[in-house]
Amino acid sequence: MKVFFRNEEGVSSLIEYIMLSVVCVGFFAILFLNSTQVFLDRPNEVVVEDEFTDIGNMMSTMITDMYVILPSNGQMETEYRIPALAGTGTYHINADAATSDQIIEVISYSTGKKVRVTIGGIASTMPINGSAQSSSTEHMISYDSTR
Amino acid sequence: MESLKDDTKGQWIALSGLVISLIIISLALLANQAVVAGFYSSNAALELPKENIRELNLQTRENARIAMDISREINASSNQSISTAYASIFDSCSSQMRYIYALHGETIDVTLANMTYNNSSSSGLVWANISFQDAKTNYVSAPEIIEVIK
Amino acid sequence: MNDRAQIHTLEGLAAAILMTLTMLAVTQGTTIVTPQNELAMDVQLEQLAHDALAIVDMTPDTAIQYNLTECVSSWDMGESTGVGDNLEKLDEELAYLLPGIRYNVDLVYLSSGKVVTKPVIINGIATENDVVARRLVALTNETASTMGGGWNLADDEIKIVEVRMTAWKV
Amino acid sequence: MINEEGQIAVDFLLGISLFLIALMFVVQFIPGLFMSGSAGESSLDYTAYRTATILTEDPGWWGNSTSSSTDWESHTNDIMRIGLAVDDDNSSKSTNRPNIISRDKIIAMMQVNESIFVDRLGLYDNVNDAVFSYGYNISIIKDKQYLSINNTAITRGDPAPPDRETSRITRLMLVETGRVAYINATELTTNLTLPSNTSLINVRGPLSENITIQLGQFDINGTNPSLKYVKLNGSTLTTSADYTVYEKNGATRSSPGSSLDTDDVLCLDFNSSLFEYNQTYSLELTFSDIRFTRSAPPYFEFTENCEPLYEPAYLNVEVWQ
Repeated sequence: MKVFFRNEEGVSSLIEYIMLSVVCVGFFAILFLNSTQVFLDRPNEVVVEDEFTDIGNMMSTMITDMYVILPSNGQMETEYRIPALAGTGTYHINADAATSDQIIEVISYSTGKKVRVTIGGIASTMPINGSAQSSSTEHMISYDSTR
Repeated sequence: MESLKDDTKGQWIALSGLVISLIIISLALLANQAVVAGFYSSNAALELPKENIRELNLQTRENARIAMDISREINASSNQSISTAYASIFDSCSSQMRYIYALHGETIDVTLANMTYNNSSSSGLVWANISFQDAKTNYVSAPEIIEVIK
Repeated sequence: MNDRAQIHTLEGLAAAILMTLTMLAVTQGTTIVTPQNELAMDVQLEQLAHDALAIVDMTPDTAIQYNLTECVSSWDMGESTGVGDNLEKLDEELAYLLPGIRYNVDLVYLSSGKVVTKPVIINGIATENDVVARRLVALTNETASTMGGGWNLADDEIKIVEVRMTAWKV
Repeated sequence: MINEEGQIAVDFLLGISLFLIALMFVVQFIPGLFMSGSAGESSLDYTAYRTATILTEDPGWWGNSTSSSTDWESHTNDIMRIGLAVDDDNSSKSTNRPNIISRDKIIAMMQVNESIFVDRLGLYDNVNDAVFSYGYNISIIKDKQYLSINNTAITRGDPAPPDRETSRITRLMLVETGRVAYINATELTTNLTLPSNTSLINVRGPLSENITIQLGQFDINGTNPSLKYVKLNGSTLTTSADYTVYEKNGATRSSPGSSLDTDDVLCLDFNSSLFEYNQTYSLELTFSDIRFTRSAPPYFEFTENCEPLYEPAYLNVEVWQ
């Protein structure tokens, strides 16, 4: 037995192995506990916010651009596409708040995240309403002076 | 474990590299989505033919005004009536515009619906139907009422 | 106390910093120059090009001496070869309005039933990120002969000409 | 643990643990570190775009329970939208003259209450019901400096912070800066006592805007035609303090050459403070080697023949968070 205690080479490599494993396992444990939160959820939130702002801006810019050329008697309609998913979730666009708030809302179904984009005071002169779901990608804005 | 002990550093660096590359891959996937963002709003600004539609409208107004002057001159030098001369000049303008707009894939139509004029002054009212269509946008102004003032 | 291995700890720290910096460089580098900024710049350039043509078209003579119709009317029907200009006045006015932007101008019109495109101002070869702005003008014999152009229009004729400007940033 | 070979691994162990801890710390506690360009930056571009579009291409709108129209500059209590484009027809919502900017609307814009201004132009952000205003700078630049109307530099908002990333959009437009009359010089007359190289123009005061007289089609009868001096009600005016002279060449101005040509356009800008009283002023322009018809009154009336003077300028809209 003395030989075993005298020989320290094995002990060193065993302790080393244990210590390495503890650090390694500890690291991966922390990583796995936090990985979804750190590497998926937070960036996803950023991406979703980014994309919602983008989509809201598209709607708002399109309405503004359309507004300045609208015919006083007539119709105008334009098609637009929206992505089916923002980040990993579905969403809907709501313009019904536009009459009072001059705002376009983009709301996520799953998380309830909401981004509102302003539309420069157009809604106060002209009612804007409607909503669109991300489940279909093709949508249309239309205007009719007689309605 | 023997090999891990013999060449510890290399192995750990390789393992760290693997972990980091996995992280980078997942980030790249999300970054990719973020890159696509911003596309939609610029697309709205770039694709809506705002200036082309406005120009069609403004040019029709301009044509209506010039055509009034010319048809008056024709009427003075020949026995053609102002309204006949006006209609033919207006039609020639809109057919030229149709060819030019067709060059960039836009279908337009400008027709004269009605016009009245005042014989003594060179003024009048013109009703024109303007329509514009491209792959995504459809615009109809019917009628566009144009006041022609000398 | 053995202090022989201290340098390895420092090395480890240095490696940590290096690796974090590398990761930062990789992730930031890919997203900073995103196409969205490029697209926004395109929108800006296109708007500016449209504005310039619109202003030259709508200007009263007291603001800018020759408007777009007058400039086009004065055209002598010669195509530009890149040296010397055919529509010098238009070129001067556009250059004044659009500093830092280069452009080529073509005229598009219908001649005996066919659409013809004639280059009239050539300032260089357009880069990839060019934008096109268009504006229509209506010419009559009156404007064409006042401005001394070579259009040869009949008295009862209106010629619709598209002024097409291809603009890009230098 | 006498053998020192093992220590290398323990040492490395310490290093790698430190590194991993540092990495976790960095990733955990600095949000957005590995996601650059977080939301908002792309939105700024289009907020600026929309603001500039509404300002240059729209005449604005006001309205209350009984009436509404585009001349919001005279109904500043009921502003619904702020737009600067001139409008010939107040009842329709849009204008046929985009990019042509009204002086009165600019003056009114400078006086709009800050919170109304931010609200009507939509210069704020709203994420998860948290509202915060953007920083903005809206200014009109002419000849590389702020356009000045009634001695006020046209710029609203704060100067852009140099250390912040901002979104800027520039629009080109024609701004009404004063009144102008283009006068065919052969139509100008002079009275019977003055020499024939002098012309008379009547200006009725009071004026609030600078005036510009553009002269063309000179009747030249000598080798060195040029403007000699300008008198107002008999007293000689000084250049640069009271008026400036330049030749118009396309869109650009140049200082007048030594001799005028028949097709040159000579411009004289007069300061509005010269005409501040309610009376008729008589401007005497004396040339050399240029001839005018001598006749009895009436003389050319500036006030009845003038129109708005438009000058090319740039609208800068800059927005930041």
